Amino acid sequence: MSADFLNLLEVAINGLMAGVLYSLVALGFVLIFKASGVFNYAQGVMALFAAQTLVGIQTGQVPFAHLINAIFGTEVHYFGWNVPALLAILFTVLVMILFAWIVVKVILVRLVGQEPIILFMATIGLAYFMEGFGDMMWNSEVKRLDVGIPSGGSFWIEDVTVQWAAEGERYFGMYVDVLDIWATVIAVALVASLAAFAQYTKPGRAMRAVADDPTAALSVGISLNKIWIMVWSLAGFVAIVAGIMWGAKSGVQFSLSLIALKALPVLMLGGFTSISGAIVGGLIIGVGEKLFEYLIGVPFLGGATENWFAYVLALIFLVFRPQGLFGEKIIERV
Amino acid sequence: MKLKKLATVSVAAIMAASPVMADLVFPSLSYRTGAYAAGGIPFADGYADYFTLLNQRDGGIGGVPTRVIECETAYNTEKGVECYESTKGEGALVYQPLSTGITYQLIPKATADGIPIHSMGYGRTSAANGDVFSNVFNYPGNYWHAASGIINYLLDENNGDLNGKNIALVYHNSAYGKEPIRTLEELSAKHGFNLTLLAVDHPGQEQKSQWLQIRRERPDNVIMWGWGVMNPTAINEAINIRYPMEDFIGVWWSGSENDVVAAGAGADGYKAITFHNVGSDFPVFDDIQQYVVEAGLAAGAGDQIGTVLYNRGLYAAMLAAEAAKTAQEIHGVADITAAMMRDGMEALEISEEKMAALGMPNFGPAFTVTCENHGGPGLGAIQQWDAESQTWSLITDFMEPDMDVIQPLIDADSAAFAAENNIEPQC
Amino acid sequence: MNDMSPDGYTTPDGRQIGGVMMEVKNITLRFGGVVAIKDISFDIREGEIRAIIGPNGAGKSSMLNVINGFYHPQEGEVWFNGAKRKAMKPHAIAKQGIARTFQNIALFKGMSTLDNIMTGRFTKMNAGFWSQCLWKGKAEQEEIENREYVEKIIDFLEIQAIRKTPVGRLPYGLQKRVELGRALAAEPKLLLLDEPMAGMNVEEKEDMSRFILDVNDEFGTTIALIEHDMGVVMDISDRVVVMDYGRKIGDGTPDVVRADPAVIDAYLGVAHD
Amino acid sequence: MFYREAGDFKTTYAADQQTFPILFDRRTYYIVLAIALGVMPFVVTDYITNAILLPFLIYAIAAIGLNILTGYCGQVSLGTGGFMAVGAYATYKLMTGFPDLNIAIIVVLSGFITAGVGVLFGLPSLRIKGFYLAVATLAAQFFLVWMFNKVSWFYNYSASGQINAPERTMLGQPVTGAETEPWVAYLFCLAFLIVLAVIARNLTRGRIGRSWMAIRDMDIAAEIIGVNPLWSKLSAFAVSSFFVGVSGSLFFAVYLGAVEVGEAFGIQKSFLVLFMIIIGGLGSIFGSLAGAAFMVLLPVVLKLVMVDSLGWPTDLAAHFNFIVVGALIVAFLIFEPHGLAQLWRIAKEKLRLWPFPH
Repeated sequence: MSADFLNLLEVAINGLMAGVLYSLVALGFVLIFKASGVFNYAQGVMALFAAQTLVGIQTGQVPFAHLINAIFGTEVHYFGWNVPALLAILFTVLVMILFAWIVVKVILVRLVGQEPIILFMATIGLAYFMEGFGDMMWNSEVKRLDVGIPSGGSFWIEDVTVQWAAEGERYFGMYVDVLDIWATVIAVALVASLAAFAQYTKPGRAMRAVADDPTAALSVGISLNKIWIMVWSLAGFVAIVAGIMWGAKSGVQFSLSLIALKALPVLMLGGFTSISGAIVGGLIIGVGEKLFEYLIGVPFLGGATENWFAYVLALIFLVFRPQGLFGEKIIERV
Repeated sequence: MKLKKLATVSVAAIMAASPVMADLVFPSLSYRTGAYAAGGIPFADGYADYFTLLNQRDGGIGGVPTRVIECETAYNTEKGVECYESTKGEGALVYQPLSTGITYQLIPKATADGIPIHSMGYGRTSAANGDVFSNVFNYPGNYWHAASGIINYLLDENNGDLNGKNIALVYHNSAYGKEPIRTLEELSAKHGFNLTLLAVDHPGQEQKSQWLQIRRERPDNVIMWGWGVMNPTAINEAINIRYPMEDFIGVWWSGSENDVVAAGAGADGYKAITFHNVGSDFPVFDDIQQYVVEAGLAAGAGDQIGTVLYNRGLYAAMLAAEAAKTAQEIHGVADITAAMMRDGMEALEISEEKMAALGMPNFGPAFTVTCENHGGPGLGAIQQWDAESQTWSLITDFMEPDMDVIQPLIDADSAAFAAENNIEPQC
Repeated sequence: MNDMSPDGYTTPDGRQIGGVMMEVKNITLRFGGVVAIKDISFDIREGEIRAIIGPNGAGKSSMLNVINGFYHPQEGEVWFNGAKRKAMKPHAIAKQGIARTFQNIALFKGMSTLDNIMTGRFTKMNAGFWSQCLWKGKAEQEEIENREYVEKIIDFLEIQAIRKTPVGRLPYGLQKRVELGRALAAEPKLLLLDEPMAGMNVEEKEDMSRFILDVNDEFGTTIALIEHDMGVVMDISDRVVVMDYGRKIGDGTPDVVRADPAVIDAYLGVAHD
Repeated sequence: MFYREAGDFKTTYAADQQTFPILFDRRTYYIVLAIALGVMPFVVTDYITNAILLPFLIYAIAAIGLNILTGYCGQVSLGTGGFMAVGAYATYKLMTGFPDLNIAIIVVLSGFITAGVGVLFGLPSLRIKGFYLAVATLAAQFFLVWMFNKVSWFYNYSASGQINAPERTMLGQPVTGAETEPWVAYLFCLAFLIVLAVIARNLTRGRIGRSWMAIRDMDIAAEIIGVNPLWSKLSAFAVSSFFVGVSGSLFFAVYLGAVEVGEAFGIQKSFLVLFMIIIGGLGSIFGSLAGAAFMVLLPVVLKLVMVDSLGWPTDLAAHFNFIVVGALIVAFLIFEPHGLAQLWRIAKEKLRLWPFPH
């Protein structure tokens, strides 16, 4: 094989794995949208908040230390203990469940029946609130997140692939990050278990019932509030996983919240209600933006096209197929 | 302890209200929040602590107490304007805008108001031409100096020959990141190396593609113009693709502890150019410990003291204080104005002896400022990270940049600005 | 009904009905594999009140949507004012003088009664953009003239008191009335009413019937209306088309239709709400 | 009873259709206008102008623009920052390309250029609706910012990509550049705001405005009434973008004087303007002004209270700013979807009945 082809393959594979992470975030959106009709812009900030909380608990940070110090003139920063990663994740899950409960009880129940766009804007407000709240609770410094997932390029893949290149070519083997492989494995496992949860468990079935027909679900005694709390908790859990993956790559800091922006075009492509759409959409965008940057962006456009490529792709796609990849054709009625 | 600080602040506020008490006002446009907070906090701490030290130890500068007014910009231009307008009436002597955007923004405003700007190692590079930019100073070095300094270092490493070498620039896709490109292009023509430009979009946590390209092309050296989260991400990616850290050199905004600590042992050997010394092995730090930290007056939590960016804040404060002293000497007035401060900055002379006397021997290069040259000599040294001891150390002396290449660029750019804005040469 | 003279006929209560204004010929409309309308033809004559009735899902609303251009049938032709109509957008059809109301009220909820009806005058106004920017010249003058016409409709429908009320706050019956007003504001040649009495109580139905008859009488507007409930409709319409499962099963004066065995079998015979 | 409408009878439709049908409102409006034009220019300082008034006036124009598109026509846009950038860069190119052209004309031309770009990105709105469209407008946001950063023609090939507004005068007074007197900058922006607000009001109360609202409330019914959705939506995009373009132009030329696209016109700007109209009130010109004033003043007030009075660190104040804005957005959407404008109306109702609430 020629080195050019192998390079292309490498770009595509890395795009694929980036796509898996986009799918993961998009999945959080889809869950909430299906069950409560809310397009949750705050999903990205939830990932940031989850990662902040995880690190904060792990390193024994005092919550609101800064505020406490400013008001009482104290100098508290750390409790002075370290919590093992698994336990810390468990605590974080509890925090996210509490968060879900608050969001549903304080915001969602009061916005029932509002137009989707109003709900969308409310979640933008929620995102702002959480960004400030998270920073105040855990401070805004860049933090290192380490739950023991290995990272770095895989030597084994490099050694194997370097032999594929034709004789005499300048080729150094294929680069695949171990962290990305782990992220892919975990994301796939998470998606599978969510699908299984929805399919085979009682709360999962209730969730699907609400998604299909809220009124009918209500009439058979399913509590809408409980289902909402559950999906928001699930989305919070997805946020934790996404936060860990992204946090392990580039530290826990505000830009984690921007992954929401990556997930939006994925949703436009895949449709807001389809789990498989989120996955396929994520993969298309991941591969598409990396290949575009490699083949067209860098050689002809001066690079850095990844920020807008996904949006423009989704936009063009939507103009021709407004219902998305997996959405049903919309028949307008009057 | 904080209560005491609160008391000091309110006392300061009361003092500010009464016009009788003279003081020297040094506004600090800090950013303790936002995307770049991690870099902004230590700088602001260092800047504030030095003035606190002067007040506590020497009773101010020339007997006049100093006052630092901190204003949060969050690295945002609009907030920077608000900060500038709200502090300039307090008798501000000199502004450290601490962001390229805010600097560009303040250059005409501050010039019209007669207040000097000190954009130390950032801002508008061609402001080094004092003939055009009467109120802007960017000594002791600017971005083009840095670019040239790095290339000079690489020349040294390669026995003076970069012909045919491949050098990649990974840069923050903003005004700041684009600064070195033209200089590097000139230098690549002069020395015959190939330059690859790799833009990374704000905030910079997404740069896998760029590093895969570096991995494929294996440039001999990678230069980085990054800031904020872009730095640790880049170093992490470089480690991931096993790019040799020794061949990876950052500008001075890509060479702090924030950038390398997270990467652990892998970052060992990473280099960056700098215009001031590193570490806390200077007498002045004992004084800071004694007069500032132990007195409970430290601006931060105290854990940043001696870090690269803290030292940079300290250094900026020292240069400002020395310029104020110079101004006092020139004008024979203790309570100087912004205009006098400007004259002090233009006549600033930093010598080895002076720095030693301040407890900061060899903290930065010795230099003098003139009316024509507001940029200083642009000396830069290379610092290297030792992951085991978690310290930076200088591995070269402060070296000269290639002014043959830089000066024409500065002249051309400032001439364009002068023509656009009808500025008469002041010297 | 082909025994009628092409120039029109006289109704039992003595009104003179004119020639054919609108004619649909062999309309077939499909959604994917579902056939909503199959091979339907009928005509609407100038000045008459024409009803289309049928049980739920018979394809009545689809028929209305074809007439005002919202759906484009796969087969068949629509003739209006003696010419075959090309496939055109609903807003272009509105300009030709066809207005309608909706089964589930489609008022502009964020606007007041007055503004809703003023919007109905959209096709009657044509001041230029710059004139509108400055509220000078034609725009201002036009606004006042049309306001006068709208006030006439408001008086006619007896909704003066709710002129400035946002329509979202009005009770159902009044909303229906405002919607009728909005359609009337366009001074339509042909007015389509989609279940104008659905969900109303007897009193409201009577009010609405009166308005429909008055509109026909005072403005001379031709009216085509849909109902699934035969009651009142039979009293006010001149001719009736009966639909079932997308087909036409009867057509004629109320008396003829009532007596039609096919209609009785398919429609009246079926117990329904 | 200082606020009343009783006894204020209208005898013509023209009188009933004016902007402030109630005499008291009309008087208040003229008094505010008189103060803004006649008194303020003599009292404004550098700080008041540059920190509060200019951003308020300029954001108010942008907010009116976005409100036309989102509040009146129902098309949510997250591309405001990108369109402001178009206005700013158009201004820069016109200023440097035609140094003799009057600055006011340049600002207006920049508005038209932005309107053209807005129409281009508005085209998908014909097929894409709701938040699909909102997300689609992000394409405009990111693409435009990327383009202005990448294509060096837009910044005259300067080394850093920063653009600077050279000095331009009007009636002998500098309007842009460092020598600008605060009162000149203030009056210049105020004039634009007043003219544009009046135009916005005229458009929204007339035929075209009703067609926008019709599209917003029920697009299918609007079409069946005769409103051409293509024309209606695109005209909303054009007018809205014109406003946003003018505000971007003033933002660059008069307010900041130097900008960098990614920093000044990023996605945060789009959200900021969106927040202004949510808090101020969707579908209300007055709300746009109120929202802009609120969002400009809030950080200043928080800073005054927390940093200057309480002596808290500045970062806490910044975090509080996020928390307060976020909480307010949610609260307004829950309790008062029509924003500050509606609160003001309610307050007036109360005043009208005062002191006899029954």
